Amino acid sequence: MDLRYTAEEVAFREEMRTFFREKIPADIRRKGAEGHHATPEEMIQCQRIMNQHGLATPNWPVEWGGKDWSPMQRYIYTEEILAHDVPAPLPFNVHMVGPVIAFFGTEAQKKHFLPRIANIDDWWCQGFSEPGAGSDLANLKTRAVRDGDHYIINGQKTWTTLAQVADWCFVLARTNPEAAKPQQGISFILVDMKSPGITVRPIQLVDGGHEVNEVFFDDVRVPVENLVGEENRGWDCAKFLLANERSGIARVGTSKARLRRIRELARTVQLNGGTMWDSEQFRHKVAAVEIELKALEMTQLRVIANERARGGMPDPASSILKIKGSEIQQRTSELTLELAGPFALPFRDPEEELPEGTNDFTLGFGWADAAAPTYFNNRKVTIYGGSNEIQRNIIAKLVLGF
Amino acid sequence: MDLRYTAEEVAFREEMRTFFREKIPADIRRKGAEGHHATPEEMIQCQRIMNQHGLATPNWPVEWGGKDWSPMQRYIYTEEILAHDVPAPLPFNVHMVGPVIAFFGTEAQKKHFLPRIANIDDWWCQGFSEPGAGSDLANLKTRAVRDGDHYIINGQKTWTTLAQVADWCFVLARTNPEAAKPQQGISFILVDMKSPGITVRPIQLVDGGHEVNEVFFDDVRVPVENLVGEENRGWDCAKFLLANERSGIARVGTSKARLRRIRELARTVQLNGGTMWDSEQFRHKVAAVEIELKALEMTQLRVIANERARGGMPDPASSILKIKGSEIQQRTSELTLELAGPFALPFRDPEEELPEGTNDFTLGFGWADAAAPTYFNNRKVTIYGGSNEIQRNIIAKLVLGF
Amino acid sequence: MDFEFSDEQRLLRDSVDRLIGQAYDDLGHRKKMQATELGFSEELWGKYAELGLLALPFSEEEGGFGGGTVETMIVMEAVGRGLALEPFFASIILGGNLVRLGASAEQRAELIPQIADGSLRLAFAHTEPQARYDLNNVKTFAQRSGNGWVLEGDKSVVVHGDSATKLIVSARTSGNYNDSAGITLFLVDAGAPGLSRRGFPTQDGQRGAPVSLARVEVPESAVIGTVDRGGALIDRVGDIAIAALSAEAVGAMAALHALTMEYLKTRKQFGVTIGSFQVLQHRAVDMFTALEQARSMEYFAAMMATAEDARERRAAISGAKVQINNSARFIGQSAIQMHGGIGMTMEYRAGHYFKRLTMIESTFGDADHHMRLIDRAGGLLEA
Amino acid sequence: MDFEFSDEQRLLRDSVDRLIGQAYDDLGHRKKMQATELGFSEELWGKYAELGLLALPFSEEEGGFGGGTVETMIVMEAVGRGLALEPFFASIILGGNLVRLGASAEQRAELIPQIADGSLRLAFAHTEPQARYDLNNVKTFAQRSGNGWVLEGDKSVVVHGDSATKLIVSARTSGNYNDSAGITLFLVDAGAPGLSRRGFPTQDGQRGAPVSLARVEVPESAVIGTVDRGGALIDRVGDIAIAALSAEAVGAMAALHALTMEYLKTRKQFGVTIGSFQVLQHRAVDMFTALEQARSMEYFAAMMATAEDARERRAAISGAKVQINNSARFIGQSAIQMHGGIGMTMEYRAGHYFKRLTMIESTFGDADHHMRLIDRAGGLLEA
Repeated sequence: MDLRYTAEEVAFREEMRTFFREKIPADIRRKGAEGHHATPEEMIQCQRIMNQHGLATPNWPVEWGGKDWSPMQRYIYTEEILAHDVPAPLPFNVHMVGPVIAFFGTEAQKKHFLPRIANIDDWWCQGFSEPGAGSDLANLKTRAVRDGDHYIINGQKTWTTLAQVADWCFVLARTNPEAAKPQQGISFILVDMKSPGITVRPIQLVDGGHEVNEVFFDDVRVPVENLVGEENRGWDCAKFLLANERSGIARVGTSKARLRRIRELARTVQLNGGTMWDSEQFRHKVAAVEIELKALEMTQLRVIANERARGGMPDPASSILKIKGSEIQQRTSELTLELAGPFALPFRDPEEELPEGTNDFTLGFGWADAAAPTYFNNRKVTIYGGSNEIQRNIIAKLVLGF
Repeated sequence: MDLRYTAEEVAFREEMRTFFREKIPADIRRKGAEGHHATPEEMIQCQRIMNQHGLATPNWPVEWGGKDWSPMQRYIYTEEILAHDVPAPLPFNVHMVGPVIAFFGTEAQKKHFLPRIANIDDWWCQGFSEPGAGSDLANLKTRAVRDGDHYIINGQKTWTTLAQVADWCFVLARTNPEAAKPQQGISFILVDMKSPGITVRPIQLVDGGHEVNEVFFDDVRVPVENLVGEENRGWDCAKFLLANERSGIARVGTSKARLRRIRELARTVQLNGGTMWDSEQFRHKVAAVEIELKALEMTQLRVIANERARGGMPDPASSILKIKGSEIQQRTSELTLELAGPFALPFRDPEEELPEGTNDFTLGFGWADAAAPTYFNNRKVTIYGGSNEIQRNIIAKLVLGF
Repeated sequence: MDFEFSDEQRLLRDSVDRLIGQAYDDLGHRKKMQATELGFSEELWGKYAELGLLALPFSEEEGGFGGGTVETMIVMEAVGRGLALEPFFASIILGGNLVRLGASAEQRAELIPQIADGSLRLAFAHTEPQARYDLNNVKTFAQRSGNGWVLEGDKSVVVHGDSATKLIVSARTSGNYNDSAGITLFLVDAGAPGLSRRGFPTQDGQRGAPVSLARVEVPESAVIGTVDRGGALIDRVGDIAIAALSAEAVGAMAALHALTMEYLKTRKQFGVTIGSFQVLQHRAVDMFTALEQARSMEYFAAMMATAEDARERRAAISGAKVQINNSARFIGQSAIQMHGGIGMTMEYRAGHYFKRLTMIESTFGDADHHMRLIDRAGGLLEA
Repeated sequence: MDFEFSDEQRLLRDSVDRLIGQAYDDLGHRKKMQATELGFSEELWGKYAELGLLALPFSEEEGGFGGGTVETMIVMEAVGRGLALEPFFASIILGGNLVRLGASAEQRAELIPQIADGSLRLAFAHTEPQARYDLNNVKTFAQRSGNGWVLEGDKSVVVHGDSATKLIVSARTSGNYNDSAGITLFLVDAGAPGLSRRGFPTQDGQRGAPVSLARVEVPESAVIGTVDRGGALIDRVGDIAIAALSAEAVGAMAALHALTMEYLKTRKQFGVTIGSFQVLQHRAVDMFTALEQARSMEYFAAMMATAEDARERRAAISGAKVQINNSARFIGQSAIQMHGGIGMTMEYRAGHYFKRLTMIESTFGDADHHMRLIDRAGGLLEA
């Protein structure tokens, strides 16, 4: 047992830090630090910089541009992205459809899609959730019917993130409605978003932003070569993808960056002639979150360090990462909101640029604009990817053996 | 809507306060304030004082020594008992077996038992819970078999409070094991604790005290005239009794008295050259409990004030009194424990009197002796009388309509 | 003690509920109103006037409704339930009570009829960037000049400040920036030269504006109350405002709880209604508990908002605000969590309640602020 | 970074577990040991010595076991799991480390063999009534007298102070009662004239004693470490002690969680095992989460207990103590609640774990105390 970073790990961390600080534009990182979303253009710009340096897809197989990193290196890479407010490589590309194609796809699919995915030449979105199938994904209703060399897709997806800018969508659709279990008879199909019959309808979220959509499929024709893996075995792809999605799920880096920011900002917010940071009450609240976050970071490190020793069997402690990580993330958004206090009230349309000279609207606190929207938006982190209630059900069953 | 006490209510409260302050021995009240249990002798002494003044059994029918008080008067009476650290009249006598006999009993039973119950000439204990029937009371196994003019009782009761000093026990026993539902076929029987075949075995609780017992019935013969109500209809008595038990269940007065005491004591506990009361952190914790308690007090008052208007239908808000009241009570015990800090460590056997001149053992804080035992003991308040989980099940079903 | 409404109070509740309920049942209509320049329905404002609501705080002798804190509670609960956008809180609760308690007989005679018929809308231009929740922290200053005063300073978040026809402006006429003494209130025309404001939408769909005062001249008769004594008036009205906000919050919480109950009983997953899951049932029970505790403190606030003992009133009102805030946060977050995705969208009422409740939390002081006030007042135990 | 135990560490864990497990599986036997004058089993103490546990902190060159913080963690987890009564913490963790880090070469040569073979049992007579959790708050004083010192003062809760054969006593030799500088440590024979003590049982079944020093004379050679510099030594050993207590707490929490899981899966009510209720399952999951978070901070404390950067060490160790305390309280209370009545009795292990965990909370500082220390150290973020 040796509980410190090795010299190699420290050097690697330094390398990552230097890269992100020097290569990713400072104004984009600053925007992230203030709680504002990066634009799609900015996200593409950052991912391409990383891709140029071979750092966009380290989790992929080496032959397709991945890195043979240790779990600890991957962890450090992810955390440093988050901690430096770098827009992360698009997860739909890099953590979802890319690995699925690399593992299940044909050689032709790999050659065509993977380089474009890595360089975000195609922007991907995820066609999984449906109005009646959220946490209960296997209950999905979207149909894909074989018609010669094509599938004809009909149905509706929802909560589709940034479908409005996406070029492609990976869709779970039912190809055999007669299958014995709901998980059987589902296929994983790649769909060009420019196909006729696709309608994207925005869903406005409580933060006022346009992040997710409903996507309607109305007799959408897709060539059969866009099937990934075997027909009716799409659930395998989905499970593989969901397992991949968990990496970095604790978002320790995000919460660290936020807490650091809260400490800085609190020194600028006036309170009783001093600042918020003079309030022991507030400092204790921040410290209480720091303690939980430090514990979570150690938990994350335990899981990673044990990964190889356990021969791929997941550490039971890994199951708490999502629950605790999402709770802490929400807590940091609450603290920022409390800090902003009355200045969180004004709403600024995220789609609108501020006219010149109206900075007074933000009442002197640019970051305060984002405090309430971030708090509202972050309610999602305990809902999506399997709500925290579902997570508890899973731990009860798989870890505690109920 | 008029949210203030009426002049009559204020006068009544004053009358109660004066009575408890002047008639109940100050040393007994002080002991209670410090968190120490009154002895059975002291409890008897106090109840007899109240009974002499007609104040031991106000909840009973007027003809049997009760008072025709309004719900608000009853509430004030109960709260003032708690707030003045007066040992309350024995609930097993006054709130349980007394009302059951007054409502279901024969004239002979009433005449014989009620005056003795009121004056605590007989000390009663409750024979309900069994090892396999706690929250699931109807599952009880103790049998009473008719044999001429007697029942022969066999079985085991548990969690029987102060059985070691009790003269009588009211027992739920199964008289018809063939009944269609478990609630049917149960009878409510009065048992003399001196009967041959009764064995009382103490259960030592985590606070080190001897408060509860197991009671074994081995061919115990009880005359049939000790049956209360109809044979096999004992569940009616039990339900009636449990409904009665709820009065004062929020224990607002207890929590108020404790918080008052915490405020006083905190000024005597040294911290960093000052006292604990100089710590804003600690004061805020106390105030946070005060807020919840004030809200609960108002909830209690709403329930009581609405009782007549609702024509006996319980106010839905009444259902939260047990949950919130027990949580607050536990919270006050935690605060006292935190206040005692390192001085809570020494254990003093509650059965042993301290030898003269060893007061230094208590390290100068007599009350600190009781801090940990009270905290340990108070874990029970969210368990007994239907655990808080059961309470939530009931509210979900009866109030929220799940 | 009596917690039942009188027949008149029941009548008031029913008519306000009907009015606001009809107007706001349709979220689409609400969105349309939000997008107008005023940010609310002027027509509906007229109907508030017809019902007498705009005259609520004023005595019947002065042509008012003669409502007390209980009537205020009844109306504000309906506002909360309905997610109403009209400036009832800004104009009537704040503006109206400042006039009622501060204005001279002459001023009242002039202003009350205009407030009551809806032609005059007030806003309270008070909070400044450095003040946070401290009601005595005022840097905007007023200097005597000839027969009147000149005002200079910046007010930050003035709720409904963009649509008000007159503003009540607090300014320092003596003392230090955070002294309770030395604050004076002035009635200022929204169109006064030197006064500028620019409306913005707020997170909860209402409107607000920063207000700048650059050498704004007002006559002596613009003073509301006594020169240098505005602080005490602001405190009193602040406490009435907190009681009113508590009622609005309870209205919103009760509606949100009911909405969540309905959702739990109809939404199916894994082949059963999600309300059949015990953890969701228990969370719904905890929401119910939080709601009832908040309601109790709403009543307590109504009872204590006009209490004379300043220490008791302070502790009581601040205690109510802490409970309301805690309950609002728990109920809001739980409702969104149990709704899942749909609760995150603007097409559904739950999210709107959540946002309004969140903003109520930071109106007239967050929980930490009021914990400090309770502490200074010596606690709530004997209140 | 590597969280796996080495083969030696695994061996240590297995043998300690076996030793303590066998001795304490039977609660009745534990109760008997409690009732003895020592309050623990001298025979078992001998077996600790045989295993080398009593030499744990000392280097191999000095005849010790050469254990570091990880080995300490392993032994203390077993102590926690087993509810062991022996004074391992008092005598070896506190006493042993004070000797290891403070004593002169001569003193070490004399004391270590006696500690290692179990013939010398130490206790740390430090805390005073006014000190609460402040390690620098010492009023007991020592004055030079001839070739030695005279000690005078009262120590309050000295854990295992009644059975120790020698006490390490802190006393003020200069400065104010709460200065870090000016504290000196002395090794005092338990039988020294003027020293009186009277044992009491503690809430968790162990033993403690107040210790009075009335003109107790000791020679110059009794000084442990440097005169006036005892404060820093106490701080260092205090941090090692907190890391050790964290491990004991994690051992107890893990055992209590396992016990609760077993109960949930076997106890029936309403015809089903109570573990089939979703709310109890989720609470068990939350206990598991609290346990894993505590374990992570146990490791963090082990890693940081000997860090050189005083600020980082302070924040880290205090952070660990807060997490341990919070987890201990949640797990302890939840375990009792889910057990129901049986958890409240002394005949069952759950209540004993609960009591020990509760007492660990207030040993070497409660959560509030450590929150203040973290705050003073500038937070835990960069630790």
